[in-house]
Amino acid sequence: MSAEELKELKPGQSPNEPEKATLEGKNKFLGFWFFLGGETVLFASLFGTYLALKNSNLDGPPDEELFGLELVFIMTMILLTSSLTSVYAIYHMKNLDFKKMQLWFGITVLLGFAFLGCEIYEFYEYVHHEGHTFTSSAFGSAFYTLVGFHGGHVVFGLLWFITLMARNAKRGLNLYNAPKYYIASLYWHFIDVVWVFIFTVVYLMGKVG
Amino acid sequence: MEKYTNSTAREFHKKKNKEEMKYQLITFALMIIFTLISFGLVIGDYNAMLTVPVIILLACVQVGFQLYYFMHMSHKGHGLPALFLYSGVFVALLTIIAMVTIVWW
Amino acid sequence: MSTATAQKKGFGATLWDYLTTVDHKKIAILYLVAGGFFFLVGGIEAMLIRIQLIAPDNEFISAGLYNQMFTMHGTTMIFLAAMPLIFALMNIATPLQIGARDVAFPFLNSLGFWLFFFGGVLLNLSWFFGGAPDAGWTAYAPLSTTSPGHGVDYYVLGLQISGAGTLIGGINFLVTIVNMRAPGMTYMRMPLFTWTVFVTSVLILFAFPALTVGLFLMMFDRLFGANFFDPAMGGNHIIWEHLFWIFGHPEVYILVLPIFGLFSDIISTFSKKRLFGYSAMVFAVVLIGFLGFMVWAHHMFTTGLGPVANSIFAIATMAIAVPTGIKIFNWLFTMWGGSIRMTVAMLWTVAFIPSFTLGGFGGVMLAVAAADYQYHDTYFVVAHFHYVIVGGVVFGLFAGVTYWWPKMFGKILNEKLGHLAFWPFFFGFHLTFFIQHFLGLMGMPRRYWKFQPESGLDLGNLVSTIGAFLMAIGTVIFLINVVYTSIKGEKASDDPWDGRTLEWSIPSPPPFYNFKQTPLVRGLDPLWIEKRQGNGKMTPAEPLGDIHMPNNTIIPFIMSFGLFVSGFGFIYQTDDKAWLIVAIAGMLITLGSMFVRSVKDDLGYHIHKEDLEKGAGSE
Amino acid sequence: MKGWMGKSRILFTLSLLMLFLAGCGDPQLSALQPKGEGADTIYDLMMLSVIIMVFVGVVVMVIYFFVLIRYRQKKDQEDFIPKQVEGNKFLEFLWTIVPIILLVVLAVPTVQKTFMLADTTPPEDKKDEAITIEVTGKQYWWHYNYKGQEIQTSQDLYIPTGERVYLKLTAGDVIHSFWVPSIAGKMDTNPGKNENEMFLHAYEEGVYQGKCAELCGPSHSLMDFKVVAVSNEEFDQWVEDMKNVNTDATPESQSAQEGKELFQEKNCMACHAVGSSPAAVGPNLTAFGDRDKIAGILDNDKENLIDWLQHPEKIKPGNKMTGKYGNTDAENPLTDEEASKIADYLLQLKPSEITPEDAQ
Ligand code: HEA
Ligand code: HEA
Ligand SMILES: [Cu+2]
Repeated sequence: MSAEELKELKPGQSPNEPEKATLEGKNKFLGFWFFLGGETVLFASLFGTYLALKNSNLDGPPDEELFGLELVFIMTMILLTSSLTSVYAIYHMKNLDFKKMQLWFGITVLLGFAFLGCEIYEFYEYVHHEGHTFTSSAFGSAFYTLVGFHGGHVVFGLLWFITLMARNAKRGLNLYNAPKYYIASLYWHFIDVVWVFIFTVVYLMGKVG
Repeated sequence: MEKYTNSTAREFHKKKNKEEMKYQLITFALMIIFTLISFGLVIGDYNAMLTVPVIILLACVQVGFQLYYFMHMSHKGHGLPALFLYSGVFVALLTIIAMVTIVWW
Repeated sequence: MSTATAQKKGFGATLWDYLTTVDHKKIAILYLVAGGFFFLVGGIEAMLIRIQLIAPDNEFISAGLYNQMFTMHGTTMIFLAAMPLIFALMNIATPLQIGARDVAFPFLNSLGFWLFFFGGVLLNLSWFFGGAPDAGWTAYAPLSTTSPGHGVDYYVLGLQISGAGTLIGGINFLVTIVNMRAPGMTYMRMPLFTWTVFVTSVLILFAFPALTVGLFLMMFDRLFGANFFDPAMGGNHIIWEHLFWIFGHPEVYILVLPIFGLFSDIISTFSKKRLFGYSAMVFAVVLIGFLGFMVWAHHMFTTGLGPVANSIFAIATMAIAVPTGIKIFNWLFTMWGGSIRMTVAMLWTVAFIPSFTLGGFGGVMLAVAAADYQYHDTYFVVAHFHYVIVGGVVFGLFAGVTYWWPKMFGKILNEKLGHLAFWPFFFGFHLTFFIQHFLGLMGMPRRYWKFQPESGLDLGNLVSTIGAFLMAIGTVIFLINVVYTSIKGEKASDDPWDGRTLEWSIPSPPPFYNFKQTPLVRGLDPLWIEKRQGNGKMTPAEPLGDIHMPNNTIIPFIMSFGLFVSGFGFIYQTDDKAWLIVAIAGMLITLGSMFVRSVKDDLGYHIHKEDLEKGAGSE
Repeated sequence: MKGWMGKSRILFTLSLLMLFLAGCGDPQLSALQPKGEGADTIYDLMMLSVIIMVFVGVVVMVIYFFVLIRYRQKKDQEDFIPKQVEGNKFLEFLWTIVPIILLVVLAVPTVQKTFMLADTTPPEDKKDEAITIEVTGKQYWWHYNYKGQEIQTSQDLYIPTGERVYLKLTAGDVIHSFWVPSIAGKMDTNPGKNENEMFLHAYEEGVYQGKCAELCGPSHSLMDFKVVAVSNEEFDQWVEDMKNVNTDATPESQSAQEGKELFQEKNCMACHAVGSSPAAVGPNLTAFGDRDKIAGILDNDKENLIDWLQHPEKIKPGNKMTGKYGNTDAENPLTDEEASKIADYLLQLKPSEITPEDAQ
């Protein structure tokens, strides 16, 4: 097998699910899903901590005063869209259209950066204009840790996509890298899943009080 | 699993993929709508007792869409991923319930 | 890169071989050696504890040192001794029992080991750099968050790093068991050890993230000024208690379940009978795993959660006695009507049954929430958990190591010396811990540096200490046995115990590719079936062909080393921000090696059919 | 190997012997000799669980020894292949259902008693007389505030016998746990806003030993305290005395007078109070002369007190008094004379006629 895995996949003589065509691919696929199961608990622990501490703002602004929904809405739209674009990328992967796949992943990455930019801007505002910092209260610590962990995941996802795209730019899709692209996109969707709960539980519920 | 498919079969799969892509788009549209509803409910400042459960429900449905369509959990061969994800959700729920109910001060 | 050639290599080459290996059998040896080392360290700490408590008002070690001693004893024993030793057994046996050539992710297997190892080393270096952690292995805040010095920082970072290794290992075994089973090896034909490894890995997957988060929060509090656990800043220390025990309780079943599985295999082998009630046993393991997530607050009965929560968790806890009882009785009835051979492995197993049962009884008594108001944080608890952990897990490790030693090293541990090691350890164990139940009830809290004279606690403590010395003697004899065996031990056949499972169908030690041809499994206890109904050999499921093998690599080592370095940086940046450079440098080493790993194709290599026919790699 | 049975028997007798020799410990400390409502209730639960455990244990051990003796491989039967039994539905059902029943038997009183012990509000008709005490754990001593009574003391907790005394528990620094084994179970004291509750109900008079049961630092094992249970009349007398403490009273002896001045000079007042006053850095010293122990662990006599004043760190490592005045080697230490005077002052602080001796 092995060396064969590096041959570029050609229409007409390739498996339908290139991501799961080799044993390594199958292992990666399953292992990554298991990992996501663990991540669920990880984020749940952070959400739980946040919920337990969200009213401990001391002298700092409480959540309903702090949060503005415009930016969060924009961020949500960006991230949701990036989820769709990575679906497109995988769609093209399944059709063995490498160029289009790279293109859509490229768009995904750009959206990811846009999201990250917004988040940094948001944090900057909180710290410099609202006096809401990591160390100002337990609420501050919990907020930045939860949202920051998500942000950290975004950063890692971006690095991952970029490395993959750069490494494989010249050689096209093959059985060796198809699983890698596939699980990277799973990861990206998962980040989106977490965000759905963040905007609901942290921002919207924060606003409602 | 058949390993290599000839070009007609490939065409067939292409078609199927395309069809699926249509569902993905619908899914996406629904997700956007749910998000809009959620934000709308909060901005509209309705009763909190009502808003909170509704937006949580919407979030859950939306996440379900992500999982089943975007992440293909509806496809076959995803039995174990689903089992493990739900086990994770189970532990996650226990954790969150504990944190919001018995950490009380 | 085969075992055969390794034996002829010089020291440097062998070392390099072990640093870079991705072979599950060698990784098992690494886990065994490192875990064994930490067991001795933890054991010496235990001896110092017991010496301090030999008499009332003793001044053998100082108060601060005593707190460090039991903190490190507990932490070392649980995370750096028991878990890795279990991983050693998981590594050696799981792939062989399911007829696989290796685990699903050999690279990650190696990474898991090195992360554990460097985490453990980091933690233990605290002894030399200004003092070890001193807030108990449970590290309750705010004592831990306000503990002066860097001890608790070492705890946080050391466990974070080694915990990541464990999590990776867990996922690896899950995928291995799901995807790598030989043809015919259905789930309900898997040996019980494999089943328990599976369930244990599930527990690892879902329990460790809670610890990860808890440790992060504590790290932020201690190192970066966060306020999660500081009541004055709106924080809440109960969050730590929950996170720790949401992890901590499943953790104790992570320790004991593989041991249950191993005992099932051993009892059935040495009774020459198939396991009584196999499906019930599997069901019980799954049930224990499931219930294990719903009982954590039984460690917090006196925290003040209120009677409703206490009652719920009390009942959930008691429920675990049922599946555990199912296992005890099924073991007894496996032996019933059998033909029991009292080898050393079986001896430890047989000794385990009453010891663990007693420990379990202690557990159920603790689960009586109201009564726990008396037991909690006393030596009654110490007695309970040493009964289940030493009488269960440590006995199991001795049994398992003895049982699989021939498979790992090709030699049988001397049986006579084995018996000699067993008896002092067994007596010492009961002597040490049985009396502690009463010490607790007589009013001796745990984590006590000193007890007052005239409290009626002298004699019990003295007896307990004497017992600990007997355990030490047993351990030393075991070590002598290891040395003796490696010099003079008798060579093991492929199947020294008249085994029933696949690992005994291949040479001892196995060739580096394990199975020349993947075996075809025809039922539960596949080798036994072939011995009774076939020609005593496994039928291959595939024609002889090329075997694909992964390449050795140093990257896991470097990656873990990077985190180790950056751990130091994080710890000391509170004193001087310049240390942040070290933290970043370490991170860069790790990220850099991850980068190398992802851009460099690693396709492995093939052993050719012709070489296999010539017998490459086998002895 | 042959002596397996024999060895086990030795083990059994040995442990029985050990128990006999150890007795049941100090009667004022042991949970096995309950002298209060909580401890008593719990003792009953313990016994119930022990009975169940012994029953199951006997069943397990009977099967165990039978199997081991009966089914050991015989010398000439090395080739014997036992029947490969798959299982037995009836047996498996049996050992599932019987433990369930036993556990239900255990669970019902567990829940009952858990709720009973959590009942920490005084009954309606006794609301006014009920005694409520706020307990604060601090490194490494205990503070008590008798609510509505203007009495705050440290270390020795005076309670009347024959009624429930309600405690509200918190901590001033890290978590501690308040435990008086012979009267009641323990309850954690948490720092921060949360408060735990429990009650003490001593049946008879006595000086009961209390322990801190949650790791709280180096001197965790030395954070002892006493519960002094006295008759109702004696308790009323004690309350009366404590309410009328004259903190300005001039000590009788010359040396105690000088001690009082030194006490102020050396700034002891910064951390300690004499007279009812909230938990400070160090324990309240109002009734120091009546204390059962110094620092929770030393017999209350002058020699020990001088030793304590001069070497607190040696006696109670990590305590908050170390370094606050001349008691470390580096600074000019409290001279023997100074220490002796302060001791004289402290030891004559005996505001009440009711002392631990009355509780015997
Ligand atoms: C391998 C490790 C291990 C195992 C297997 C167990 C098993 C059990 N444990 Fe234990 N436990 C620990 C390790 C373990 N524990 C540790 C390390 C601590 C302390 C941590 C710390 O604070 O530092 C602890 C503490 C601990 C506490 C908290 C005590 C306190 O701090 O106040 C409790 C309370 O409920 C408890 C309960 C139980 C129960 C009910 C079981 C059950 O699973 C036992 C089930 C087994 C049996 C019951 C025996 C066999 C069954 C039968 C023969 C059937 C019939 C039986 C009956 C009907 C009773 N354990
Ligand atoms: C896997 C877990 C494990 C194991 C195996 C053990 C094993 C032992 N433990 Fe402990 N223990 C814990 C986990 C474990 N423990 C935990 C979690 C705690 C709680 C910590 C806390 O409160 O935070 C604890 C606490 C604890 C205490 C309570 C301390 C206190 O509360 O103040 C005591 C006291 O007796 C004790 C004793 C022992 C003894 C005598 C052994 C013996 O079985 C040890 C036997 C081994 C040896 C004796 C080794 C012999 C080694 C040699 C002879 C060296 C030879 C050397 C060379 C050749 C170089 N342990
Ligand atoms: Cu537990």
